[in-house]
Amino acid sequence: KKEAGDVIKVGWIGPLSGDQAVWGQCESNAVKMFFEELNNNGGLLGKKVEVVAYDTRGDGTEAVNAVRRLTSQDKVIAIIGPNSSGQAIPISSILEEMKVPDIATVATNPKVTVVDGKVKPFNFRICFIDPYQGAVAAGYAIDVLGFKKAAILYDIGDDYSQGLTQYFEETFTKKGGQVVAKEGFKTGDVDFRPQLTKIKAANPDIIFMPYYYKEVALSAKQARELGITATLMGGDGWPSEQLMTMAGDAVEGSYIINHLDFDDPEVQPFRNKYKQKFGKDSEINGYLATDACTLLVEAIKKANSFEGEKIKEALEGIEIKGITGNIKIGKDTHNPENKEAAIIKIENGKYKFVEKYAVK
Amino acid sequence: MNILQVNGLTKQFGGLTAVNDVTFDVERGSITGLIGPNGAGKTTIFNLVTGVYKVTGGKIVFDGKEIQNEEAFKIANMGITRTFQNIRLFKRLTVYENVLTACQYNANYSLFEAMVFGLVPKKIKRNSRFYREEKLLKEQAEELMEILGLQDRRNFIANNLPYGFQRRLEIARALALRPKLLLLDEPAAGMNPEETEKLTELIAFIRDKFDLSVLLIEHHMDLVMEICDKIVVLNFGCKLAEGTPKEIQQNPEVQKAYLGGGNNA
Amino acid sequence: MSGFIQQIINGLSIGSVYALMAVGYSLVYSIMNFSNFAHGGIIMFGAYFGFFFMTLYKFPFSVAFIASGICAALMAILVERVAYKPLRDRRAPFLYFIISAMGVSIFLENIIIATIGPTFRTYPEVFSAQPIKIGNLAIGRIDLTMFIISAVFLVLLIYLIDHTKIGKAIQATSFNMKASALMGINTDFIILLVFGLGGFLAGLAGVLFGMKYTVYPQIGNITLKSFIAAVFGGLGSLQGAVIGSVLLGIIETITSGYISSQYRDLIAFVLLIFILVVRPMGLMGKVTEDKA
Amino acid sequence: MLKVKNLHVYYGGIHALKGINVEVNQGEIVTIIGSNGAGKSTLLNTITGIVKPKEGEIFYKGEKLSLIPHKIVAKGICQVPEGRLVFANLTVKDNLLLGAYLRKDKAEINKDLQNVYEIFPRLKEREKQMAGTLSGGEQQMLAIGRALMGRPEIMLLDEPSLGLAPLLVDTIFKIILDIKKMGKTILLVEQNAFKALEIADRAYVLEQGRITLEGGAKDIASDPKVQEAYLGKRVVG
Amino acid sequence: MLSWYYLKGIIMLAGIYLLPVLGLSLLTGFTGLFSFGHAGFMAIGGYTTAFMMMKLEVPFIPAILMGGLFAAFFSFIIGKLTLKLKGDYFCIATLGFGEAIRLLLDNIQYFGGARGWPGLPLKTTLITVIIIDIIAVILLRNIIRSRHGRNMIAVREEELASSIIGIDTFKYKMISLVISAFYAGVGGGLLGTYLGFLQPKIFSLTRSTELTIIVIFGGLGSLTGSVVGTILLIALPEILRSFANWRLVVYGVIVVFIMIARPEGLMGGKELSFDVLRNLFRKRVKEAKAEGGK
Ligand SMILES: Nc1ncnc2c1ncn2[C@@H]1O[C@H](COP(=O)(O)OP(=O)(O)OP(=O)(O)O)[C@@H](O)[C@H]1O
Ligand SMILES: Nc1ncnc2c1ncn2[C@@H]1O[C@H](COP(=O)(O)OP(=O)(O)OP(=O)(O)O)[C@@H](O)[C@H]1O
Ligand SMILES: CC(C)C[C@H](N)C(=O)O
Ligand SMILES: [Mg+2]
Ligand SMILES: [Mg+2]
Repeated sequence: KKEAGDVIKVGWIGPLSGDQAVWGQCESNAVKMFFEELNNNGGLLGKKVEVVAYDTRGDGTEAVNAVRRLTSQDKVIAIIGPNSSGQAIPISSILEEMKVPDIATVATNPKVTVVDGKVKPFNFRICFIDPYQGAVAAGYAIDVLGFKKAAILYDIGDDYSQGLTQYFEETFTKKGGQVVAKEGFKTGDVDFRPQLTKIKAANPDIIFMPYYYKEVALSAKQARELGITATLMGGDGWPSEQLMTMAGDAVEGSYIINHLDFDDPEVQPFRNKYKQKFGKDSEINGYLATDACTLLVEAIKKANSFEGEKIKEALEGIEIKGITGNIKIGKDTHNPENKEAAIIKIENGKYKFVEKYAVK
Repeated sequence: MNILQVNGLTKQFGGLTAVNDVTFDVERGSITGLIGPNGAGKTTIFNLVTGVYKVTGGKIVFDGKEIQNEEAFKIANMGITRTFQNIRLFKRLTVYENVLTACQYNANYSLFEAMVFGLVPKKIKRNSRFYREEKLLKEQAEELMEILGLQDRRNFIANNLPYGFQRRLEIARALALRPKLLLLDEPAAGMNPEETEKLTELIAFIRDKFDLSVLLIEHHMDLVMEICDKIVVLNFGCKLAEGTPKEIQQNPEVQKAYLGGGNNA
Repeated sequence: MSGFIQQIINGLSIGSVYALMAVGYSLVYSIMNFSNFAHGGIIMFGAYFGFFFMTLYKFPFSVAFIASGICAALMAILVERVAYKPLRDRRAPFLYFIISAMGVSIFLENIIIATIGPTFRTYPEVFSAQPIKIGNLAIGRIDLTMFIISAVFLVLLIYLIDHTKIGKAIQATSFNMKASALMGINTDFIILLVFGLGGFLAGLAGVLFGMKYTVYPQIGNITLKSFIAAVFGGLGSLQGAVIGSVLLGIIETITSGYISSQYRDLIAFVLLIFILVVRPMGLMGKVTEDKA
Repeated sequence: MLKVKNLHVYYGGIHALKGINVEVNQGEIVTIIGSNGAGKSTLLNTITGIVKPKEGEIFYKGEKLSLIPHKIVAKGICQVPEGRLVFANLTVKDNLLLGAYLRKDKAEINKDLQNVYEIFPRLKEREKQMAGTLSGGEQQMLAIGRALMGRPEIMLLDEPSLGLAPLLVDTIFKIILDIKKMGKTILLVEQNAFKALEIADRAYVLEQGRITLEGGAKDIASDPKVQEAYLGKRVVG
Repeated sequence: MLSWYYLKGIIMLAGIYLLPVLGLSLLTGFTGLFSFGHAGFMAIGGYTTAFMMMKLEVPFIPAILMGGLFAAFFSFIIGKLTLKLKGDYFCIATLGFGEAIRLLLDNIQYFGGARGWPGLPLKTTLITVIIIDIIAVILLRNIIRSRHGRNMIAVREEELASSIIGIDTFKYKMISLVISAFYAGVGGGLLGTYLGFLQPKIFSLTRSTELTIIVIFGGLGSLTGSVVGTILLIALPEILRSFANWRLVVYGVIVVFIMIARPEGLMGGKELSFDVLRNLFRKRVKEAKAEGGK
């Protein structure tokens, strides 16, 4: 191939600007850190890896342009990212055309990898999918915690939030629970009191809040101000070192469905390295992006080739041990299969690992 | 036969009665003057006749049809148009574009025709209504500019024209509609006596050439007295007098309220 | 019933956030006759100023509050000089100002993202987070503060505009700069004054917003709502801006609480259209017949 | 008192004033006559700083004038602009008070206000009306009244009689003479050249951006060329 | 240097965005109405096209035309209600409309809600885009150079004066709005079948404002400006791609800079036509000859 000498390129796309920049910047940092270290340790199959990172503003059309550029101009061998389904879905036709595999970090919509029962050959992902996470949350709430009346507050304009809501509601009602209130807000809102006042009137045992930590902190605080005492529960949009500083007591006692246990010794090297290098804590995306890199590197080693199609084949069915747990990519789904969720409880302002849980 | 009849026309702004029960008519083919002190309600009457304001009371009959409270553009299309005292040109367009735009009244081709025939070979285009009418409009615009002496400044942006020329352009634009009744609001304002005289001739010429009737507001008495067949005098919104220029000039009430010693006539 | 009253309180609380932003926005509108979309960016900077003054420099709240207002005012003036004055000098139509303002707002938001980063920040606690409780009802302390500050500034500004010479000069300048200059009005100064005042209010709004919620680069987007509220109330009318804001807040909460939170904005929008159809100049806007 | 020296003004490519020299002495009425587009308004606008000259200088009381309108006004130069430019969204009274924007003497301002109301009783009646809804002539009265409120030392009048009823035209010219009697100086642009020349001390004829004639008002008025071009064939009165 | 594959993508995207920009150019540049809701019309067009193709199996071209028509229909209703409003009031109404459409789509699970609608047929090709663009430009040019276009400009310049020369101002605003919505709708349809995916998020307020920025950037009242503006402003973020997180900072600066350096936009009311080019060329030749003669 055309790679200049002994350098190969890996692409990354995601939001470096715009309202999702928090996640994108963390991912791009993690990816760069990963390959820097890899290069220092002798590279990959004898070659150095260069990371080409492009901003998408979190926008689908921009993602398409970025991927076109990565695949044709920069001739990357594979792409890590993006961080949302809205970006991951439209790029698949280009990946197919250019035969470059992509591992999405937190694009959780099932349709990123499978549409109408057909798997998209070059799209992979490292995260759980919405139905799984929604079901885990609902299952844990009703089966383990024994709550029967749930309320949901969700972001109407957000795909992730809508996905979790749907599957939480389905599982929860199937298991005999009752969703007593389901209220929506719009991306960018900061005041949730009207919805919470209504939720309060419905008197739920638990409030499911499937969205990101900024809104979580605000809505949790406002809920407590209004005198709501119900337990709060959320998904992988929650875990962040920032949540606690922002929300304080308001999230005390809440449950989170997470990819990993932050205190797991296996997680510490990355966690510390990141903090040391960038002066702040990594978001959850950093962990997943790192695992995506590991996955890619293992696949390349397994394929012993930099050719897209070979890497793609190697990815199918590959098994690795990442920081977010054991990952096995399903051949027909391109998703990590049977990835167990970590149940985390917030206690004394700390994330406390409770157990690994898979819904029955 | 009267082209315009105004009957008991009244307009109030809040508590202020700007036009109070005014009745007069404009004979077909005549030039009628509408004079009166500042704030007498002259411009307001124009605004009522052209549909810019809604009337409070009374009737306006044009060519046998009641038109009070019709929409402005409908009244214009029936054949009444005007110039504005506070000039309202299409400021950023050229003189030519101002006139050409106003000529639109004389064309009928549809939007669809415009879309289809706009850019096709001349051979096909030539037989289309679009082509014929556009050509006609352009000729009309040229002719109007010629009549009003605007040819030299055809490519001037209207806003940059000297005051006097802006007034002429207003007249040209109004004439583009081939109106049956033309309302002129102080057309000579900002013109010197020489120019005013030319304008006097022009108005008479226009009346004959375009076969229209004119209702005219003016404070230049030489102009009014020279060309008006009849004059209506307003004062504080009410009609004060009506008659031939001679009668008006000699009317003591008009002298007292408006002319002041008569040395302007 | 207590639920209903709580919802009204919620509405007032949201409304006063909109109001604080809308007043400054409307002030600039009333003189420049264009929607200053950079206002949101200034508010966001105000929030960051306050945050850093309090955390990095450990200013006491009151000092940080006023200092942020002043910094934001200077920034607004800078924006005026850089992005609007050249246009003004060329007598450009208002559309160009709007685009320039959008450019500024894109710039402001992203300069923060690119330099100090996109993460969210939380103010140290100044007002107790514990709301004032009256029976079953909860009223936030910051809400109350915001409400009072908007009201006070509204009264001050209305006094300034309607009852002082400077106010008349502001109105005159807004209508016709050339004629105002001929009256001996230093129109340049008037414009700076208005932007300064607008910016000062934006700074205060930013700090209060940051304290009530949090600080992040997209705060400016909230101004969209106050923009809508200002239009709703009648553009250029300060009273209208406040009334529009409070009403919008209440409409939003009532819709969320009693009709549907999912379709809240849709319903608010339909209502907005309805009101504009009935009153095309907004609630408090003056209806003037076009004098020909 | 006011001295315009070799003034050149361009609007883009249009050379509107081509080297104008005009002088106005203390206590004089000087009139400028010329047909549409001659550049009369341009000259006045340049003096008050609204239009920037490309070349040339303007001296006021021997001092070179700056180009910033509000500073010029502060020196006591005031213009009644063409097209009136009243503040449409303000009341009649507010318009008048803005005329006195730079003055601080409350009592005197009030006296002048009453004085203006005396000259134009119509304005008193319409004190609270929005200026934009006034009739054309009423707006013209307002524009003149507003200028009077500034108590300028020199007034630049751009067609003050425009749109006024004949009775009022007489009044206006009387007022101009009254102002002169108060020791003020006036630069008058008028289409009604006959009247203007009647009250003026000196006059300039402006044609296509150039001064073609200047001299005592009486001389100019009797110049046959001027009579033909600007006074109309039938000299009335 | 630049790979064709990548370039093709940018050209296609620019070509797609050109349609809503042209529509908006007619509305804002020629009729003087400001809209912040055109992304909403794009959304309607996109979803209608997708619905036609996926659920009713309508062929591609009729489907995008239906998308345009449906957007036009919506604009007609909105116009009926709001075209009487002036300036910013109308602008707010369109802004609200755009947001409302997005909210509605977020809630309609039949179309995938906020999670979007993947798997749309990838029908948009470079050739289709270019052909549609050319047709769109020609039609618009024809409108503008006709009495109908002049009437729109008159409405923009001075509404009252337009009505007294017999122009039904409401009708012309409506025509302009409907045509511009149609263009936006077709653009939305093409975008959907280019991405193979639709999501309400794509049609955000930012998109609407971007369209407006392009129109004004290119120059109000100039179709050439709209075309040039679209190409430049769609390409600009690509050119700036290597600036990473400074990208939008630079973008903002450039927008402000162009506005203050050339407030009338790139083309400012001027059109580049073959006549102009020819004249320019002739003038050059003449000048050259004159020079040579000396
Ligand atoms: N929209 C309005 N609101 C309030 N008053 C108005 C309005 N329009 C006109 N007026 C008042 O109605 C009266 C008549 O005004 P109009 O413009 O008809 O006078 P006019 O006869 O044309 O005077 P001029 O010769 O000075 O132009 C005036 O006193 C004016 O102030
Ligand atoms: N803003 C402008 N842009 C371009 N040209 C202008 C502008 N203003 C005036 N002109 C031109 O400058 C010349 C002088 O205009 P000016 O208005 O000074 O004339 P005037 O003597 O006052 O005429 P009038 O008696 O009609 O008021 C005219 O040819 C006019 O077209
Ligand atoms: C109203 C929107 C078009 C602009 C918004 N206020 C912003 O600052 O981005
Ligand atoms: Mg009048
Ligand atoms: Mg003049």
